[in-house]
Amino acid sequence: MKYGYYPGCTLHQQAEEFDVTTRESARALGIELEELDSWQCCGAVFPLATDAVINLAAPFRALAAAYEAGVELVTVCAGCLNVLRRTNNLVQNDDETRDKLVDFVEEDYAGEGRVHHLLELLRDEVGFESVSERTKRDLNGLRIAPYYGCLLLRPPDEMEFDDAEDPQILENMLAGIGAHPVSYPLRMDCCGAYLPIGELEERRNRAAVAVMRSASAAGAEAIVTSCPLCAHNLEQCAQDVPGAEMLPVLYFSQVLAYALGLDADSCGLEPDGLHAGVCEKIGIGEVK
Amino acid sequence: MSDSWQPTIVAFACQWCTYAGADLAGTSRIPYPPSVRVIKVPCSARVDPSFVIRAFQRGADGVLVSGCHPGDCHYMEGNYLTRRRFSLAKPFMSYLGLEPGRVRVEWISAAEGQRFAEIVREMTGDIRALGPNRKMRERL
Amino acid sequence: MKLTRHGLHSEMIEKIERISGEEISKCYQCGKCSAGCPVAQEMGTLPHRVVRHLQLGQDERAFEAEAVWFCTSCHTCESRCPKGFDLSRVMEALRAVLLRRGEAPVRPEDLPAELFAAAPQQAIVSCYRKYVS
Amino acid sequence: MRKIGVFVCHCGLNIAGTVDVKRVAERCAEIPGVVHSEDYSYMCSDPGQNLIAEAIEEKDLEGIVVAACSPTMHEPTFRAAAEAAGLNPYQVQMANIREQCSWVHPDDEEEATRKAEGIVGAAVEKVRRDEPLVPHEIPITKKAMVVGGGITGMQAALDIADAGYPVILVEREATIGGRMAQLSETFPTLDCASCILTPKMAEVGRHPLIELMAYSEVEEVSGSVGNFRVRVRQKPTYVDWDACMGCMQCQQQCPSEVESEFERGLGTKKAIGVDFPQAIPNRPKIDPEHCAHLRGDFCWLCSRSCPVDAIDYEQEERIVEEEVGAIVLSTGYDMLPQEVLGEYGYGKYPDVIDSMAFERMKSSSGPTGGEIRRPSDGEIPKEVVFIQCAGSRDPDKGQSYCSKICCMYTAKHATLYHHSVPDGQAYIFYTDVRAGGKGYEEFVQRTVEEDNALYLRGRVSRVYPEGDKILVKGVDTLSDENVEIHADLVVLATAVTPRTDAREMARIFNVGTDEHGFLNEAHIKLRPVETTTPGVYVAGAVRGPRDISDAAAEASGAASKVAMLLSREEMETDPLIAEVDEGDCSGCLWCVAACPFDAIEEKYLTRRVGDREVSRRVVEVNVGVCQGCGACTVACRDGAMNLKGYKDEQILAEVESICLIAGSQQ
Repeated sequence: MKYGYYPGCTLHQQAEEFDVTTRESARALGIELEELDSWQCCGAVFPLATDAVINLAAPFRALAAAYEAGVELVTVCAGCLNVLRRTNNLVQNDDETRDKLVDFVEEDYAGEGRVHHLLELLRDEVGFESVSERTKRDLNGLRIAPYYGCLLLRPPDEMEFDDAEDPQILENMLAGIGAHPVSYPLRMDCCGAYLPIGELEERRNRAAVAVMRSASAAGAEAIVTSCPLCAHNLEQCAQDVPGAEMLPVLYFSQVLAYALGLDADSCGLEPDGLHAGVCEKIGIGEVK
Repeated sequence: MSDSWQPTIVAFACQWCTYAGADLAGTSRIPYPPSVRVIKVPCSARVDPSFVIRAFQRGADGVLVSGCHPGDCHYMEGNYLTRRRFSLAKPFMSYLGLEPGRVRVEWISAAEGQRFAEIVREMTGDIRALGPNRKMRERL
Repeated sequence: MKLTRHGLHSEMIEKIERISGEEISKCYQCGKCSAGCPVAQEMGTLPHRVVRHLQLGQDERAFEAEAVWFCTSCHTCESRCPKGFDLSRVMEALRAVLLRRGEAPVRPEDLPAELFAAAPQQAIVSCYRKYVS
Repeated sequence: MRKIGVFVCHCGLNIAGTVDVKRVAERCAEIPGVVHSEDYSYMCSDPGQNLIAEAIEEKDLEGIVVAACSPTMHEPTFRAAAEAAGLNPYQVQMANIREQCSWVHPDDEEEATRKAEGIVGAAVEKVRRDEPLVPHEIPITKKAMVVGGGITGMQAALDIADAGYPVILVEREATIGGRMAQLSETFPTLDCASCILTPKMAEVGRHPLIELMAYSEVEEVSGSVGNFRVRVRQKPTYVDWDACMGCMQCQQQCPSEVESEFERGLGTKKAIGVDFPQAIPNRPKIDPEHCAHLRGDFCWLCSRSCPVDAIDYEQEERIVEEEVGAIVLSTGYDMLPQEVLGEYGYGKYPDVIDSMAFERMKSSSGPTGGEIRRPSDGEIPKEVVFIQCAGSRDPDKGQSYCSKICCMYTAKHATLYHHSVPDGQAYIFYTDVRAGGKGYEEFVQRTVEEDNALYLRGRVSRVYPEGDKILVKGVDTLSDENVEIHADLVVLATAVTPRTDAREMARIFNVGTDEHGFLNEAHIKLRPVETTTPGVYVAGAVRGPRDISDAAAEASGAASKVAMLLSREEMETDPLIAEVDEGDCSGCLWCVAACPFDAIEEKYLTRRVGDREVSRRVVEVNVGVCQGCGACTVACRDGAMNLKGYKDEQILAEVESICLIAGSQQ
């Protein structure tokens, strides 16, 4: 089945490995992703003020364009998913806001489209068992701490992504590709990343440090996430967390693509750098 | 029409809620125009739409049908029947050429004396603006 | 603290309710939001207390709270709130009023360029969204 | 034309101060058929009533209108006065010229007087068409049924039986006792629950007037007050209870051990046996889901061990029909599944338990023999956190209401914990402490002052394991500090909920429910144990959360209502009910659909035409069930259905009179 792919700005810049491995994983699993023609940045943050309609224009435009093109949207960036899905809900349920957006963007769209996260497609359309059957490499029981953060899960009644207090989707995916998902209590806690750049910097890391330590204490060898902001923030921990407790941070698609047969280099795995431990454990290079 | 003209409003009031609410307006001494005449019925579900038509035929200027709030009916679901019946009856009255403002279906509880008085005040004002019912009144 | 009916129902409180879409009186101060807030330790004023200031008509006390800027809109509070009160929206409304008054604590353009160079786009856009619009 | 009398009351100046009562009386005298019309200062006084009686007797009045206050005030007074004077009490109408006239139009005497004339005129037209009515008398089945055998149902059954009436007590489980049988001690006296419950259970078991139908459920109810017919389904126990002597050899021999719901997951039970040793009736049942034999395996151990050969694997359910005059519903409550509050980790972490599990733990006959031990490793917990409002006052994920009992049982738990583990610390997170009840506040104070419980005002947001402890992240809003406690055991004060099948039961007994599913009383303040269906009463937690004291009081209240009903030989029913003219009825059954009480039934009339029988469908109103709402009258397309006292012609006559008088006044 063909989907409209919405990479989001970060995947086209700092998080290229997230983009590449997403496309490769989808291809390997028979999901056709076609990038939307001229998407704009979703705005990164869903506006919570009821009068901030202007901030909804960009996501509305992307949603309308996908609908016009006759495709359902797929994204992997937690921020994009959050903004697109909540905008779509709002357009569906709030006539006043919809009318304003229709006037402003000059696209007639009433929320008929759908927005998927790639993981949801794997769970609901492809099936994790089928993913498991198509793996080409053994992850050798690599102990991975799945990190959800906020944007995928909350608000639960709007995101409907997974159980907000006990999500399982990343765990099931990881188990399916031969990794060992590690359970740790802070996997749904906020990393503090929306305390962005600025004078508050010295204090913002504490939330991320707590997450990193929680994963590390549970015996994980790596963290995976679906959010570039989380990834950035967790990597910033390096300055505050002793080396032994600092885990490499990967996008879920990196381990997925690797298990599906993509080479380590294309997956953005660095055997000589940050990911040395991981690479050693999974024996980079051997394909079944 | 002058302000002194007193329209005649026939009010069908269920004995558990609205009739008691009208009594409460009395015991609380809340004044309202003397336009309304209350007919006590056990339940608003006892009110046949034909009673309403008869009132207009005989010269009433307005009709109020009132019972307990939905969910509070003494007979459990009588007021739901009223709601359904009058959702059909009201368009029928307009079809007969009657101004919609002359018929009101309201839920007034035994605790809402103030609300009873307010609704009578409102209806009286609205009907004064419409003038006497000449359309359906039979020449007697 | 002196309370008056005008203070309790001030225009500012109404404005915050309007922008946030939340009724301030809905909160019954159980504190579950504060108990679960991942950045509570940074907030100075705990989140439930910010709402309490608003309930008492002390909007300036709410505006002064560092919590307003430290809130990460993570929605943990809302997802566990027994009343379904969306505190993130109230915090955003407070920020919106301050921004519209021109009272941002940080001006992104004053920040050192190297911070931006290292950060992902998502962080840069978020930064502008929080401190500018 | 019927002779009508009109009596206009001054009510001192309450009416006469605004309404020209003399003019009203004079105008009414002009209405055709009104042969007597007078006014008097206080009609409700003895002299006033005498005036009425004299006029009725002297002028042979066939209907009277008393123009005075609201009928809710004095209609019974004037009806009784009329009846004493020989007039049928249903030929009395009140014209409300006080509450609905003089009191609301104080500033316009002319308009108020005109309105009063209209009101009295309409009442005259109505009373002219009032037929003399006689209440129906129906015989009463002098037997009651109590549904639900917890403390409430037991108390109600005992009170009714002690009043001398036979009672059938229907219990869904295999033993009576209900929730109270699960409890350890009771607040505020710390009486042992079993010590006060089990003697009562035994009393129920041996009371000659109480018939116990355990392991049974009501399927269907028909009939009406005084004469209900109830179909009860007796579920198969696979044990012949008449033959069984209760030796429980079978329970000892049974090899299938399963988790016990009674023990709240902390203990096990056998596939055959009783939930607890003091069960009444003291008879085992087989749980077919877990019995090896019934699941097709090769096992006859219980059957072989039974000395009286009472095991009957072939037993089937039985339907029993009973006739009773009154019914008490006391089916109690359920508890909110704590899994809905995912942040507390109930079900995931063994050391997060709910309040009922704590009760079982503290119970001397419970799975730990009364010792408080962590489920995970059996250690004695030294730091215990109690979380109140776990799903209560939580419209978002739980129940919007306060569960009422948790403040007290949590204080009790903390006290009991301190007694068991004197060097341990109890922490209680609360929203508000609600301790309204005799001795309750004092109990809570003792829990704080003598039993060292630390009350923390605020909620907990998250609970998760850290090492071998459980980290509790809460807040103390009094100090404005977040609180972290590394606990050994966490106890959730579970919200009380309606029984999951409460709405279905409400439907069977034709009783209303509130938005949550608790059964509705007829009036929340003044008729707390009655329902809108006469003869069906409610008591205890089936109405909403309440503690044992309140439940027992309601049980006795309901029992006294039942005894009042059953003490009469016959029962009078209100004659203002629906009546069908069989000649006009076309048998379309629209009225049946409109009736909220299932009071209308179809029947067939047969008559001979020539040499063959012709049968025709009509309807019949059950006079014991009809409540007189009149919904059927409006639904009737043939004009065959009418409501006595509110007939179409009466209401239309009122309408016409009002319009006519108003028109003539313009």
